[in-house]
Formats: sequence, structure tokens, C-alpha cells
Amino acid sequence: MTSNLLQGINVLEISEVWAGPFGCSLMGDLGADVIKVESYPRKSETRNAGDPRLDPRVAEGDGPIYERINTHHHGNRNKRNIALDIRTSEGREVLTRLIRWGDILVESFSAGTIDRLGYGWDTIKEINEKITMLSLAGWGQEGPYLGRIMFGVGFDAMAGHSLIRGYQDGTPEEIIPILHSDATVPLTWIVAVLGSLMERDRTGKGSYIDLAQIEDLAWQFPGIISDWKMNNRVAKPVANSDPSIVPHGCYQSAGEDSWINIVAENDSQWQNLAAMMDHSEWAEIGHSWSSIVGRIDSRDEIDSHINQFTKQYDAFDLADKLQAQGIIAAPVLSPPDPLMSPQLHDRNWFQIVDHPYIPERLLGGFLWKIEPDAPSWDKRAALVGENNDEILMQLGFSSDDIAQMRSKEIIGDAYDEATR
Amino acid sequence: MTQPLNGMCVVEIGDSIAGSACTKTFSDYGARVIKVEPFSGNKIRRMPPFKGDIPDINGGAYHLAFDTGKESIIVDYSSNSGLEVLDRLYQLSDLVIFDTTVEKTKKLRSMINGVKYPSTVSITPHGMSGPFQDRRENDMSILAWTTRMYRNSMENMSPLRNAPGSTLVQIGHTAAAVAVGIYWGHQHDQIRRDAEVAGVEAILGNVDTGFVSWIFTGNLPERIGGQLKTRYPTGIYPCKDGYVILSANEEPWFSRLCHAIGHPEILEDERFTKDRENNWHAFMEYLGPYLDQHDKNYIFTHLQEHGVMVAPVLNASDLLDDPQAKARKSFVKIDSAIGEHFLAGAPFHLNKMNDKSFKLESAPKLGEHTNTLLKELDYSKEEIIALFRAKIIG
Amino acid sequence: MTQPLDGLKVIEIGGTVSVSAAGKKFADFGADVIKIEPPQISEVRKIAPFPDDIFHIDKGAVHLAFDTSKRSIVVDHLTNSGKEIIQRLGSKANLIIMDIPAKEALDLINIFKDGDSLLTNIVTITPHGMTGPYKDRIENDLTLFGWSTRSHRHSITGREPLRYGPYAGVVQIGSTAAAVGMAAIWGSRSEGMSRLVDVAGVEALMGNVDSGFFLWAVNGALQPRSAGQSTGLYPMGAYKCKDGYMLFSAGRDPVYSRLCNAIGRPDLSTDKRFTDPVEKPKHFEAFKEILEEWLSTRTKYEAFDELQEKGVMCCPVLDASELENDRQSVHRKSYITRNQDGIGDITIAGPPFRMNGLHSDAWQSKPAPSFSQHTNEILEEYGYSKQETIALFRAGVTT
Amino acid sequence: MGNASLEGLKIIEMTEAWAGPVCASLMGDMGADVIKVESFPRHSLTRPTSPRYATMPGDGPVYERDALHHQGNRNKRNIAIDIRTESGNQILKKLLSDADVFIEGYAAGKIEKLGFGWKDVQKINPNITMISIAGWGLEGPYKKMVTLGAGLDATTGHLSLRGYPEGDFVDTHPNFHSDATGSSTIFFAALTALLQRQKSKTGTFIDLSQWEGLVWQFPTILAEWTMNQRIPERLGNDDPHIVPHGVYRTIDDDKWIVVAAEDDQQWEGLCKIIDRIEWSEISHKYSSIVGRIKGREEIDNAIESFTKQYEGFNAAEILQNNNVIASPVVTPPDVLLSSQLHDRSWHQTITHKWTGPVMVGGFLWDVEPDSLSWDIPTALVGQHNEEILIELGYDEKKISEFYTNGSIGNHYEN
Repeated sequence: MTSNLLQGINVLEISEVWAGPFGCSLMGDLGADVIKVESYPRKSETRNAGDPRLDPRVAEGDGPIYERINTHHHGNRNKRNIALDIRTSEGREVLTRLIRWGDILVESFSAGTIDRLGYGWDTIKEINEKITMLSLAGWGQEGPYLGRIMFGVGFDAMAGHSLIRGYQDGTPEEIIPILHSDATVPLTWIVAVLGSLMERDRTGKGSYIDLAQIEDLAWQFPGIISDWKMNNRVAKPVANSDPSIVPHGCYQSAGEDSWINIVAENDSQWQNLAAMMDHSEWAEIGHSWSSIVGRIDSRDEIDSHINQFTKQYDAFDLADKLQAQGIIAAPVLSPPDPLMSPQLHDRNWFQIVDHPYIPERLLGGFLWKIEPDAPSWDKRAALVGENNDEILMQLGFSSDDIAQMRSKEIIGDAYDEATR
Repeated sequence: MTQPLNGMCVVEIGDSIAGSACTKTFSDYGARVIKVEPFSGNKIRRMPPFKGDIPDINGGAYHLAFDTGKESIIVDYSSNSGLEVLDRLYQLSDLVIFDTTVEKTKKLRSMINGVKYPSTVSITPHGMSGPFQDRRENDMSILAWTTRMYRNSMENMSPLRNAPGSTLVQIGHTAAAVAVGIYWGHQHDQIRRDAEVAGVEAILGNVDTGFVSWIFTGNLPERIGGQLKTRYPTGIYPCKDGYVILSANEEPWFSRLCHAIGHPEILEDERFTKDRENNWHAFMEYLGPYLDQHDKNYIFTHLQEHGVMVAPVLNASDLLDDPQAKARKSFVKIDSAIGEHFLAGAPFHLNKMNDKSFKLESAPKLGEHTNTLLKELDYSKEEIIALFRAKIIG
Repeated sequence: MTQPLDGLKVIEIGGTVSVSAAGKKFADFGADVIKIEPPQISEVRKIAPFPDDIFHIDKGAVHLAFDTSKRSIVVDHLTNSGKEIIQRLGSKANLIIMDIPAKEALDLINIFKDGDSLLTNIVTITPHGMTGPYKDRIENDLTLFGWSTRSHRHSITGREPLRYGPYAGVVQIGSTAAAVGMAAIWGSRSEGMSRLVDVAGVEALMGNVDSGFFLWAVNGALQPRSAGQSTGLYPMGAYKCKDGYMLFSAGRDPVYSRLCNAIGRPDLSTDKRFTDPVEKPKHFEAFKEILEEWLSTRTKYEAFDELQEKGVMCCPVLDASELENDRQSVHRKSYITRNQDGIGDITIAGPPFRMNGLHSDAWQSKPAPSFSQHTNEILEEYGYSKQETIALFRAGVTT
Repeated sequence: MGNASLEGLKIIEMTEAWAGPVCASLMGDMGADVIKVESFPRHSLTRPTSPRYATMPGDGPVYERDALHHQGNRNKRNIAIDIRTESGNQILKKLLSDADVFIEGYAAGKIEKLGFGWKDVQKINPNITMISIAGWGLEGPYKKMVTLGAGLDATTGHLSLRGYPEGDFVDTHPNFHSDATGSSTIFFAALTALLQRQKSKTGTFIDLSQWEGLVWQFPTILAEWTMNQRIPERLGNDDPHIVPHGVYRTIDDDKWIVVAAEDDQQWEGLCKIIDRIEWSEISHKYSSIVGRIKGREEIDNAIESFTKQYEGFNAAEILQNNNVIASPVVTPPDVLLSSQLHDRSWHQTITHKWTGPVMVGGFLWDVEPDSLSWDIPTALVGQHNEEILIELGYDEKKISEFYTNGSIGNHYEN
């Protein structure tokens, strides 16, 4: 039994990839009842792998590829799943009942699409005036870019973030596309929908929430816009350095492609670091490096000294040593490295998930610990249509209705791999 | 006209009223005073009263009065980056006043060595050596060491302090004197000096304590409160509309008083010529009626005309209206962090009354001058922000 | 007009970037957010940029953006007198979010314990959580990011791993705390129970999507740290155009074919070199040449309009100077500029989401408070007499 | 030889009581050549001719044995002149002609009558700095008024702040705070003028009102009135915002101790000592200053029940060792019990013709490298007449002439 903070909240998800689905999983972690309406018969984008030989997102195994893909697994725990063709009248009837059932509807089609499907806000609130509808189109529901398509990597580029992420000597071609908005948008929209439910207590009505993913990125990077507006300066990539702090960087540690981050934010941290490096004199009054002023004037020299030092040690060991001296230091983890953290094991953070098609592995755990009712991974990422019958029964359909829908391919529990 | 101390630069590194009182006079007569403060602000900023009783780090009465015309810079000198800033400040200045713990003072003073450095004055409660050097005291507990609390009180009642703050002010004021002294010396013989003012000693070694009298006579001071009934009249006496203070127990003032109140016969009266210490009540039959009939300002004027040392007992509300204060502009209205505010004016006047040698300028906001000063000390914008980031300056 | 979170009281303790980011949404959507700041100024106020590069505790860009609509009170939470204030403020609050060292956090949690039950919801933010061997470690934005596997993954093999933009990591941690904090408030509204939530920065970043660990955990194979432009599923990444760069995500159909048509090379959509998954990686350079030639005659906005018209996933790569004037930002007022007393014009991002219409006032961003601006007001509100207020100030507990 | 900061400066002091004389001694302490021009034949206030409370028993003239005089007159030479006489007048002129500072303490206007107003002095020596220290200054309606420190204390409002809350003004002991602080003010004023002289190349006259020299030291008195229209009340030893903050009984009769805890940390230390550790625990109302200022009485009692078991010095020691502000309320004899003062060898033993060897209080400050020394004990009246007059170029014959015509002297009639 997972946390029940959100017990009694019904969440209806018609959403792809992560920004919508992952948030729904978080709500599920917190006790909400989440039903994911999955595209059918067309395979949902989230489950759409390339050639399994080349697509790194697909786990080994012999089950259907669309059940083995990481994108789906990472964003769909703790929900129930119904695969429904909402382009059919029967499908629409099911969806309509789901909308009556729901407190929250999460959709992340590009702007306008859901209206074209006949489920714009005006229709939705006719069906259920208490429901809150959340739309997650990247550029929002209005404006010149209406109808354009993009996802996380593009919003990152247009929010000005991409250009400050690179190496100081690098070119934009080198900048790795990232999905930061997919990680942060869910955190924002949970606040949004719960806020609207609180307002519903006063007004008796749900509300429509237009969340432009690019705007949710914008507020997170005040430095970018401010440096331009305040000082007419276009922020340049600072990579791992900080203009006001030395040392502040990423250094090589022993072993191939192994790294450690080290930061000394104040004199005492610097003093201890210098001592660790057998150069206490660097922190003695009289030596220019004993003051932050002297240090920021000798960034490169200091960094190269540190590199010489860190090269001799394993990143985890060295981080232990430095932290013991009160110095900010952490190994730079490659994907497998979390399993080496005694801390995460001590906190039982990893989760073992049993799934018919992917090998049993330790997966990453929850974003938070809660007392007294801790979150638990009650439902693994559902198979397509896994809960069709249960959900339809709950909505009042008879087993005959269900059998009919299945035969008319209005619902289903398998995709044709080939479909796009 | 320029002020007498123009061109002189004093650095104040302190955390009590004493240091602020010490550098105030320098500042008001034209010296540049740089006040080095911790992030929480110098303690003096937290001393009430505040306007409307609403605390304000820039609006405390002591701060407004004692930090006039100073510059405020926030530096955390607990680590090397801060010490490096201080080192540049030292070299900018002619005099450094320390008013903090002995431990800190020793550390900060140890950096000051050699010709390019200024002279220093260190203010501490018990001095920088000896078993009590690390004791923490406050305004009242220091006074207790000086025999004054004991002497200022009455038999069978608890000893009594002076007005809150006055002890620390006296200590700071003492430091100002030695400070200007060694500054003069430094200018003339190029000898850098470190002076030390121990609060207890500064007051105990001064006048108005019972110690020396006791050494000379072995008699403890009489703790008789306001009225000395053996050698009268001296002390505070009630009159028609308040109180006056008399010092007429000795000649020639006693005779003058008797004439002034119209009872010269007292001077022939054996009760007073032979046995005065036992006849206070008898004497009061002459003085009492006179005091009862007249108000304090009349008594003041009238007795003074006869050369009797007498003064009215005034309270806060009387001060601004006092004719002498008005005539001399003893109180000055200035603009301050809390708007229009009254402060006491010049303690002394050079050449002529109210010339420009003394100037009261408003007290600085906490950290108001950090930026400009650091620029002056040759720090780049980038370095300044780095120091701020590292919580060295604020 | 009431805002959605009217009536909620939220307390923020620690003054870090994380906790300030956590409190921001509550404040802008109507909650009464009290920012309890340490006497030695809050981290968030120390962060550049500052106007003209002159530091000022009330003018830091991050503070101005994240502390909007809050009230500031300065309390030393390490003293007992300070704890008493926090206890009085906190017991009236729906939620306390704190980002202070685990040891200190434990002390504060204890003053809200009533036997086994808690007097109010508390979310703690720490680098490694409240328990475990690393609980007392100190980290910052860079090192936390290193822990998350994202630094390593989102950088180039052989070269040093990279973090995201400064503070991206700690801001995300703050948002994580806000989300669960909101849920905790909802939880006690519906069944009156208060909860203790432990947000560990490392877990909040690593457990979220786009972290390399989950991917590795599922497929077991370690991916090379690819450069920005994917050489496998291209075009993916930034490509040079006339006046800057275009970001593409058009490696797979149907988008890939649309791109080929849009640049007038329908032939490429069936060209085995670029469609056969095994062949494709060998011909990256060839395709890049073709695409860049087409781009070289077009500005990024021209390419953006032209290609999106054909349903190609792409967009311009913008820098700071271009954000505000982007057509969409202008239309939606994604950035607002206002004049703030004593600071001048400041520009901050608008609402992260729009409730009840694009320009409803569900979101109202009032100016960020100056340091200790509301100390006296708040103390009075919570029943402290003038004498007590002065005593606290005098003792250095408040400022 | 002691401190040489003011070496080369010549100071002429013609003042009585304390403020002026002490200032001159402070200058002497720092190496200035200070000459006290003593009133003759009239003796000064601090030189009583018949024994009184501060007079040391013994032989020799009473006026050489009074503590009040000894307190303010070290490190200066003494010449006793009747400046009303022709030759006395001449001598003073000579003294002033090469002096740097002239401090006079007559009632306003008096010095002019004697022919030594600023106008005259300026003519004698344009480079000299002259300081007049009349109680209320040289100008204004009160200029003619005479007073001692106690009167200034009363008219600056200080008196209205001191005293027992429940008591009456008449219970409040007059004090001479203006004398204790005035000396430093005069000292500072003199040096300020000398520093100005370095630029202006000419002397200065300073009108120093001791009242003004005192009043700036009490900002609260004025501020309470101007900020909050309040007349501050007598607080005794309390502080409205700090608890504990008071004077408590010790085991000895009429011996007292000051105890104050200004913050939570000091409070915790105190609670340990007085065995009320629970009072500093977060659960207890007294753990916050807010609770403490409501519980002043209970807390004071608890503290006194502790201090009553100890002798004052010991209690202070114990409390201080736990970060608590504490000091014994020292009586004059207690001064000799302070291990601190002895460790710093602060007391000075001086030998004086009539008092004999006597241990008195030390200096107000110490200076490195050249520390202070008590080179000249309080001079007898006219002790240096000859020495000084010879420096001024008079010969033996002239000097004995001065004695016979009464323009100088070296003793007073009883």
C-alpha cells in the first residue's frame, strides 16, 4: 500500500512520453488512482522503439519490444492501463465515462489536437464541471506557434538553456540535447492541479490549466535573462566552473573516463583541501591563494594542481576522504555507478520490479521518503490494455459490452509491432 | 574651511558602544572613520531606543548618535580572505581602534607590524593579559569593578549603576584620548605605537572613584544616597517644582548660600560653627522653606547670582528648551535613517562657536560603503562578487 | 480576485536556492509564504548576476526571481529563542520546507513533534537525505549533478562531464519538494494527518526521468557518451544555419520523411543509406552536408517557420538576448518587466502555468522582499509585544 | 622615562578640581612637559587647609595630604603664582610665550579680568592653543554660573536616569561623571587644535563647555524624548530587554554581585550553574528571551539563592567560567584583591613627602613600546618654583624677591 496523501483523487491520463505520464506516476506514488488511456490500435509514441538492435532504450528479452522500452517503464508505474480507440463512438462513450470519473485530466497533445478529437475544454467541462484539465503543449495553447511540434530537447534550446550548457571552448553542435523539461514539468503541474482542486473547494468547479513547457523552463533560469537585461551580457557557457569560486570543477580520477567534482566554497574548505594535497602553505596568510581573491586569479594553475592530485585516486574513495575534511566533493556517476553508493543502499532506495518481459533488475526509487506512509511501487509499468476489463467494469460496462469492444478492436492489449 | 582632522583615516573594528564612542569624535571633527562590522551589524545598532519601539538595524538611538559621519563596511575576518581585506584597510589608515575580544584583537593586531602600518588602540574589559583577560563583561559589570556602583548607592540597598551605556562611553572616550595622543606621536617621531585600554583600569584609574580616598584615609565612602547630612548642603534637594542639586557644603559657598537665602545668622550659630555634622535638621529649617517657595530655575538663577554652586535637575523633556542649550545650539537637527533626528552638538568649539570644524553627518546604513571601499582598495568587480559569495563581505 | 492558494501558509527555512525555488510557486499563486532567513544572509541573495555587477543583498537576479510574493523575516534558527519563533510560526502553517543541514533539521523537526504525531507538514531538503552514511555530507549544485548520472551522460566521451546551466540541479530539487509539499498539504486537508517528507537531492535528481541510471538499469548496456549531433538517429541536435543554429529531432519517421520533402529532397526519404538502421550511422556526414547546405540560405526563424509548416520537429537555438522578443513569448507575455523600488527595472519569467485563461490573475508575482523587510510585521502578527521584539533583536536572534 | 608620544609639547595648566588637572596629568603621562600654575595665596578646592574625609592622617600640611588632590595631579611640575601681582603676571606671560597649550578653568570672564583672555594670550603667543573649560561654556545665559560635576550631571538629564526605580531623586548620589570624562574631552580638544595648527600654522582658542562635553554621552535621554515623546524612567539595575540583568546578594553582608545573561548561550551557562538546566531546554518557556522577560522575578530569586552561597569574587569566577557575565560589586578595599590588576601590576606605589609610600590606582591606558611611568608624584605647592623660574631666565636673587613680595609661594596659611 503506497502513500495515501492523494487518496481519492482520480487522474485520467491521455499523454505521451514523460512530461505527462511521469507526473501521473508521481501522483500514483502519492496515492491517487491513475488511469492511463493508451493509444489504440496505433502504437503510442512512448512505446515506439527504432530497430531494437540500435535503439538503446530497449531492454533485452523476447517479449514485445513496446513492452521492453525504457521510455515507457520510466514514466508509468503506479497506474492502471486501458488501450482505447477514442476515434470510435464506443470509444468515445468509454472516454466520456472516464471523464465523469476523473478529477484531473492530463493531456499532452500538441496544441489544438485534443480539440480536433472533440475533447476541448468546452466539451470536457460540459461532461464534468468538477474536473480539472491540464494541457502540456510545449508552447502553450495560444500564440503564433500554435500547432507546431517539438519536445523537451527543443524547449531547452529555445529557453536559452542549451547555449549555456556547453564546454567553454565548444560549439553548439557539441551541445547534447536534453529532456530537462520532462523532468521538471511534472513537478510543476502537480502543484498546478492540486492548486486547482483546492480552488474547487471554494468554487465547486474545476479549471483549465494551460502549461507551456517552455515557460516552465523559463522561470528556472533567472540568470540567463537577468544578465542580459541587467548587464547587457549574453551568458556564455561556464561548463563546470563558477566565476566566483575556485576551485569549482570536474577533475580526472583514477580509472578510465572516471571523474570527480570538487568545490571549495570558502577559506576553511580550501585550507583543508590544500592540506590534503600536501600544500598547506597555499592556505597560509601571506600566500595569495589563501584569499578567494588570489584563487580566482589563478584558476587554471589551481585546477591543474588538483588534476595532478585527483588522478591518483578512485573517485568514490577520494570523495570520502575529502568530505571527511569538510570539502565539497562527489564522484561523477556514470549510469551504473549509483549501485556503488552505500548511501542509496542504506536508504533502500533501489526498487526491484518484477515484470514479465524485462529482466529483474534494481531500478531507481522514489523522489522522496514520507513518514508515516512511505511510497511503494505497487503497480509496475502496465502492459498495454492490461486493465481493460477491470476499468470498463468499474465504468459500468457489462462483460458482453467488453467482449464486443474487444472484437471491434475498440480496446485491445497488443500492438502490431509494425504500426507507426 | 576644512575640518581639523581632515585627511586622517581611522579604522574601527569593534562590537560595542565603546569603539563607536571612541571614533565618533574623530569623525565629527573631520577624520574619515571606517567602521568594520559583522554581518549581523555592530551590537550598537541593536541598542534601543528605536522610533516607535520598532527595531531597525539602521535606526537605533546609539547608532544614530555615535556612528555619525562614518563609513560602514561588512567584513567577516574570521578567515584569510577577510584578513586580506583588513590588511588593505590597515594600510589605508592612520589609526586602528580594536574593541573586541582579546583573542580576536591579538590575532588582528599581530598582522600590524612595520612602517607601512598605523598605530593601534585596543579596548577590552580587563586588558590583554592576566587571568581575567577573556572575561565577558557589559556596561554594568565593568562599572561594578570600579567601586562606583558601591559608592553610588545607599546603605542596605543594592549597589547602583549609572545610566545604561555611560560606562562603555567613558571607556571609549578614554580610548579616543590616548588614540589622538599616539597619532600625534606617530606623526612626530615616526614610532608606531600599540595602546591598550582596559575598561576596568580606565575607570578605576580615573577620578570619582572611592579607591584613592580609601587608600588615603581607610574610610569607606558613606553610602548615604543623595544628601550628605554631615557636610551639608550637598546633593539633591526637593524644591517647589522639582529638584535642585547643591554643592555648598564648603567655604566660601556655604557663607554665600546663607546670605543668599537671607540667613547670615547661621554663620554665627554655634550649632553650625561647632557641631555642624549633627544639625542638618536644624539647618533645613532655614533652607527648606526657601526651597519650598521657589522653583528650580529661580533657585538656579538666584543662588548663582550669589555665587552658589547650584543647578536644576533636568529630565529629557527639559533639555531642548534649556536656554543655554538653545543659545549655544547644543542640540542639532540632522537627517538620518529615521528622518529628522536630534543629536547633541559639539563637545568643544574651535576658534568660535559653531564654526565648521565640527560637523554632524548621518550614520551609515549597515554595509553602505562596502562596495565603494573595496573598489578603493583595488578589488575588481569580479573579486568583489567572489568575496560576497564567500560571505566575506556584505 | 482570490488566488488558488489563498489561505495557505507556507514557511521556508534555510534561504538556499532550492528552498527559494520550492516556495516560489506557492507564493505566486496566493499562499502566504514566510521566508525565514539566517542572520548571515541567505545563499539565494548572494548569487550573481547583479545590476552593473555591484553586489547587493536585495538585487541578486536569482533572489529577485525566486523570492517573489514572499515575506522575509530574519531568525537565527540555531538559538532557542529563534526556535521558539519558528515553533510559533510553524504551528500555524500548512507546510514547512527547510533546506538546512540534517542535524539542524532534526532539531527543528523535534519542536514540531507531539508524541508520535507531527504538528504540521514538514519537507526537508538535504543532499543525501536525513539518514544513511552520507547524511552529513555537503554538496552544491555541481556535485549533486555529478551524483545524478546526468553530468556523465550529457557530455562527450573522454572529455570532462558537464552539468546543466548553473543551479538547474538545485532548482529541480526545490521543485520536487514543492510538488510533494503540495501533496502533503492536500493530504492533511482530506484526512488531517501531517507528514514528514525527506527529499534527498541525489534521489530527487536520479529518480527522475532522463537520468542515465534508469536507462542502464533497464537495458543493461552502457551507451557511449555521444556528441551533440547524433550520428545514429540523425538529424538530432543542433545544426548551423545562416544566423545561428537549428535544433532538430527528426531522425525517425514520419518526421524524417517530412524533413526530406521540406528541403526538396523527397528522394532521401527512401534512400537506403539513410533509412536502413544499419547503414544510416555510416552516412552521417553526407546527410549533414545536405541539411546544412539547405540551412545555410535560411535564418533560424525562416527555417523554423518553413519546416514546422511541414510538420518537422525543429526549432531555433536562442540566446539570452532573443528570449523576450520571441514571437510566442511576446504573445503570451512569458517575461514580465516591472519597476521595483530601489532596484529599477527587473525582468522575470511569467507564470509557469496558466490557470483559468492566459492572463487570469491566479498568478500574481509581487516584488521580492528586501532582507528582513517583514520581521517586525510578522512578529507583531504572531503576538510578540514591542518589548519582546526589541529583546529578540537586541540578542541578535532576529534582524 | 616613560611614554614619549607628546614629547616636546609644553602644557600650562591653570585649573582646579578634576577635569582640567586630570587632563594635564594624562598629557604628562604621555611625555608632555606639564606645568601646573597653582593658585596662590588662595588654595584650590582640592587642597583643604583643615582635615576632611579624604585627608590622609599624618604630619605635614593638610593641603598636601588630600586624596582628591592627589588623584588629579601626577606627572606635572608645580609653580604657585599670584598672578594678580605685577611680577606674577610677568611670570605667567613668560610661561605662555613658548607653551603649546594653555588650559584654564576659571569661571567665564574671570580670566579676561586677570589679563589673560584669548585676545591677550594670542598677543603673547600666536601659536598657542588656549582652552577654557567653564561648566556651561563661555557664551550663553549661563556663562556666569558656577558648578561642579554634580551640577552638570543633573542638568544633562543623567541624574534622571540613575537611581532606584522606587526611590526618590534625593536618594541618588551626586556623581562627578563630567570630571571623569571631561579630562579626555579636553585632551582630545587640545590635540585636535594642535593637529589643525600643523596646517593653519596658528594657534586656536577652544570654548569647551563641560556640559556639552557630557551631554552627547547620553543619546537615550534625548532620543526617548524626540523619538517617542517619553521621559525615560529610572531603571535601577534592570534592563527592559535583558533578563537576567541585575545585582544580587552574596554570602557576605552588604557584598553584591552583578549577573547578566545577554543571549541564549550565556543563559544556558547560567542555568547549569544555578542548577536549573531545564530552564534552558527548548521545551521550557525560559529557554527563549521572550519567556525570560516575563519571568524576571522568579529568575532573579533563583540566581540570588545561588549567589548567596558564595563570596562575590568566587561566584564571579564560577559564572564567568560558564560564559556568564558576572562581576563582584567592588568596594574600595576590594580593588586590592583583584588578581587581575596585580597580574598586570596596575597599581602604582608612589612615595610622597607627606603621604609616604602609598599604593594608588594606575594609569588609564598602557602603550607599547614606550609604556607609561609615574615619574613625578603629586607635586607640593610651588615645589618647582625655582627650577621653572630659572628655566625662564630669572636668577636666584629675583626669585627670592618674588617670595618676599608674595608673587610666588610654596605653602598656604591654614
